[in-house]
Formats: sequence, C-alpha cells, structure tokens
Amino acid sequence: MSATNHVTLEFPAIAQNVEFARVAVACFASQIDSFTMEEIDDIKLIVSEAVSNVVLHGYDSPGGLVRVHAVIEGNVLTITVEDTGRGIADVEQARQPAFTTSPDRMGMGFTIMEALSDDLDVSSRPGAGVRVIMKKAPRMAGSEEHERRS
Amino acid sequence: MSATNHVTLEFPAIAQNVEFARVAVACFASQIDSFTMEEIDDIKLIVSEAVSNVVLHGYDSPGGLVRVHAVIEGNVLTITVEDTGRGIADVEQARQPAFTTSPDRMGMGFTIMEALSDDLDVSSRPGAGVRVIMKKAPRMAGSEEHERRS
Amino acid sequence: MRTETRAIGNVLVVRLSGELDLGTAPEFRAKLEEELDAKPDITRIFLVLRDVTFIDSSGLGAILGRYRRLRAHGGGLFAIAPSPQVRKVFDLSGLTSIIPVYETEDEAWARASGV
Amino acid sequence: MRTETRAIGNVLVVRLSGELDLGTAPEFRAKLEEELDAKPDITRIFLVLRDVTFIDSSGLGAILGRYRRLRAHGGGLFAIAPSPQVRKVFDLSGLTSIIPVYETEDEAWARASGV
Ligand SMILES: Nc1ncnc2c1ncn2[C@@H]1O[C@H](COP(=O)(O)OP(=O)(O)O)[C@@H](O)[C@H]1O
Ligand SMILES: Nc1ncnc2c1ncn2[C@@H]1O[C@H](COP(=O)(O)OP(=O)(O)O)[C@@H](O)[C@H]1O
Repeated sequence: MSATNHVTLEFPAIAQNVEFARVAVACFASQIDSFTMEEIDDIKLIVSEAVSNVVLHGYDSPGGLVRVHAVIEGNVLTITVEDTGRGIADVEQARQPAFTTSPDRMGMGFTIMEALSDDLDVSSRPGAGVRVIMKKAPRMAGSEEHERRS
Repeated sequence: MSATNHVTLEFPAIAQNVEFARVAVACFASQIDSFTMEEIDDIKLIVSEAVSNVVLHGYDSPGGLVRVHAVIEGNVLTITVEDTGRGIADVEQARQPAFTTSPDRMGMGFTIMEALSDDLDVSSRPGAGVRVIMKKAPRMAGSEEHERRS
Repeated sequence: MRTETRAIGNVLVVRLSGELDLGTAPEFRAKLEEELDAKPDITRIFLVLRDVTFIDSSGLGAILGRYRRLRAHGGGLFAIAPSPQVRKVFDLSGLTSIIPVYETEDEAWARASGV
Repeated sequence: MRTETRAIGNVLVVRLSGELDLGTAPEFRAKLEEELDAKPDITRIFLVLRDVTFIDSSGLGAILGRYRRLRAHGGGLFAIAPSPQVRKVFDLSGLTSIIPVYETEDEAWARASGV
C-alpha cells in the first residue's frame, strides 16, 4: 500500500504506557506491507526508547503528556514523539553514546534510536519540551528475497 | 492496578485503521490485569464495530477523522468513539437489531456493542456527528477462578 | 488475512487465516468471487475458520454475501471449526441460524455426502 | 512479564518471559533483589531469556543493575538464549562486551564449572 495515512496518540507520561505506545505504532506501521518482522521490532524499540525518555526525563512533576504522531507517506514511516516538559539544554551532548543525567541509566536511548532509524532529528528548547522525529522505510521494499511477514 | 489512566487516538476514517484502533485499545485495556482473554477479545470487537461504523456511515466525503478516547478508572474501562460527520437522525431505530441503512450490511453493529459492553450510550445530533460511549469491567475481578491471562 | 482455496469436485474448500474485518473483507470477497466466476461448477463452499484470530460484523457480512450467491443457485456454504471468538460473533449476529457450522471438515463432508 | 527463579547450589536460574521495559523492570528488579537478599549464598545468576519477546534499554538497565550487585562480591551474571531482538539490543548497547552470553543453559553450566 502506498497511500497516505496518519495517527495521533496522546497519553500521560507514565511507565505502563510505554508498551501501549510501541504496540500501537507497530500495528500502524504494519500497514506498510514490505516491513519485515525484524523492522517492525526495530520500530517497537525506537518508540519504546523515545517514549521512555519522556516518562523518565520529560517532566518535573506528574501529569505531563506524551504526544506521538505517526505518518505513512508512500513507503516511509515518520514517527514524532513530543513532550512539553523541561527540555534538553545540550542536544548534541545528550545524543552521545553512554551520556545520561540519571546515574542508574545506560545513556543508550538516542544511540539505539539513531542506529535503528533511517533518520533521527532531536530538537528542544529548554522549558518548552523535546521533539524527536524518526524516519523508517523498508530496507528491501519490493524485493522477493526479504523475510516476509504472513 | 487500580490507578487512573487515559489515552486518546485520532486518525482518518478509513478501513485499514479499524485494526489499528482495536489493537491499540486492547493493549491499553490489558493494563486492567483481571480482564480475561475473552474479555479483551470482546473489547476488540466492540471497538471494531464502533470504528467501522464511522468509516462506513460517518462522513459524506473522505478525510473525516475518528477520535477514540479510552479511560481506566479503578477496574472500569470507558471507551468513547466519536466523529463529526452526518450523525444519526433516529438513534433508537439505529440501535435495533438488523436495522441498517446500507443494503449489504447486517445491521448488527450496535447489537454486538450492546451485548458485549456493560453499558452502551449513543448520542447524536444530525450534522454534528455521533458519540458512542461503552463501559466494560472484568466480570470476575479478584476471583481466583477466572481464566487468567499470562 | 490470508485465503487459501482448493476445489474438490463441486466443493471449494477455503482456508482463511488472520483477521477478517472492514479492512480485509474486500480482499476476501474479491478472491472468492474470482474463484466462483472461474469455476462455475462449484456449488458449495467449505469455509475453514480454524486460523481466523478475529472477526467482526463486517467480516460476517462478507461471508454472508458469498453464502447468498451460492444459495441463489441452490448451493450452500458451511462454516467449519470457528474459534470461540468467531463462534461468539456468529451467535450474537444470528448467523448460526442461517449458515451451518461444523466442528471439523469430516463432519461437513459427511453431511454434504449424506452419510 | 513473568520471572521464575530456582536456586541450584550457588546459582540462581532465572527464567524471564514477556516484555522487559520501563513498565515491567521494577517488578523484575524487586523479585531478584528479594531472592538475592533471602539467599546470601547465591553468587551467580543464569538469566534465561528464551521467552523474552521484547527488551529495550530500560530492560537492559535492570539486568545490568543485578550484574553489578553480584560482580561487587566477585560473582557474575550470564545471559542465556537471547532471541534475535534481545541479542540486537545487547549488541547495540554494548552490553555484550560486559555480560557473557550463551546459546544454551548447558554452555553456561559448562563454563561455570570450568569444563
Ligand atoms: N524527553 C526528554 N526530556 C528531557 N531530557 C531528555 C529527554 N530525552 C532525553 N533526555 C536527556 O538526554 C539524556 C540521554 O538520553 P538517552 O540517550 O535516551 O539515555 P538515558 O535515557 O538512558 O539517560 C537523558 O539522560 C536526559 O538527560
Ligand atoms: N457513526 C455513524 N454515523 C452515521 N450513522 C451511523 C453511525 N453509526 C451507525 N450509524 C447508522 O446506524 C445504522 C445501524 O448501525 P449498526 O447497528 O452498526 O449496523 P450496520 O453498520 O451494519 O448498518 C447504520 O446502518 C447507520 O445508518
């Protein structure tokens, strides 16, 4: 299918909604027939990382929201994960492997998002929140050889 | 878990989004641990019926949106499915088993929603859209005997 | 959703898997109409539902449409091995009183051959 | 997410199933901390990941935390039978170079016993 389609999700930034977000986006993404199972798993993972970041780092006080927007244009999936929380002062530093502001975290969230998306854009204004935009298209669109989903 | 939580979904009223809506709501609903597999299937079905109705009957021209709101309060799931389309002139008539305005339909959508939800509320103003509110709680919450989900 | 068909005599055995809803019903409908157009000898469909993981009233409508086409020429459609979810939707919608439901292919064949 | 544990000598065999993420990590962490507190003889964890269907960096963090606790007392944690999805996250995050990964329980036992 190469039509255009889009969905918006909005929900509180709490830990149990991370699964909801990745399952919902993965289901939407599977409208692109040529994504393999492995690519759908990659999409689950990058959504999980982006939404977990909002839950962990986004807001100083409870009640903040996460907004996820997913768009299909042709064969390209674009996922936007946004919050209106404290933001990131130095985005370049935050994107470094192993950089974290939480001592018990690994600091690998952005590294994973970067590795598994075709394009990662992170923008923020401190105090106004963070916007993460990730793009993903099937590697072997149209090929007969790639592992097909039933 | 007996906390409060809520999610909002918004997407175009097209046939391939029906699956997305029911999968997303079912995943959210499974945050209520005591829903059985069968009850989760019931939730998928009533969401499928309500969203399919918007796709089929909601709008005179393409591009209309469906808004789904799901709330967990204690053990009760409340699902609202709304559109801003043509609406229903006679809601009582529309809810009758086998009533349909499309010759190739069965007219059983509202009957199924009514049978499988604990409470169904349908309201509409012609020209302003339809709002369907469905409630569902686990039948055997807290019982040891009900078929558990892993 | 996947539809596998195999003609055996005047019976078309159709194995459905996955989810049959408003999104997938057109594909199901088109596939069966094509088969029935191409094989005018077919009078009955055995619809094997064992691997159908979800169905709703739009899915039922697509099945009922095929039933009606065959019925119009004196044939029929049997539903075989519905999962509990599918069975429930059949019952709720009243389809069980229109379309015969069998637990296994064997039972449908026995019934069809008058054993 | 489900965590099944069984102590065999000074090894705690932990079988995880389901999804390990920010939502389920606290339960996993609590369960293992409780076991380790109750059984001070335990020096190693064999973490069987065969039935883990999804993991992310929050899940890895929870595993790494348990590894560090054991390591601080000269013990260790082995990861066993990761699915391709789990393996990929281990590799991407660099955890593979910290935590030993084995394909089967047998290999972990052989290694642990110096065979
Ligand atoms: N939505 C967000 N709001 C505020 N800060 C964020 C957000 N996302 C990421 N950060 C900052 O970027 C850092 C690096 O993020 P990441 O690479 O995902 O690693 P981790 O989440 O393990 O710390 C975080 O430690 C945090 O300081
Ligand atoms: N969202 C909606 N907008 C406009 N009309 C609707 C909507 N939902 C239902 N209806 C009307 O109610 C009737 C009965 O609906 P339903 O019981 O679901 O059966 P069916 O969809 O098979 O016709 C429909 O035929 C339609 O006329």
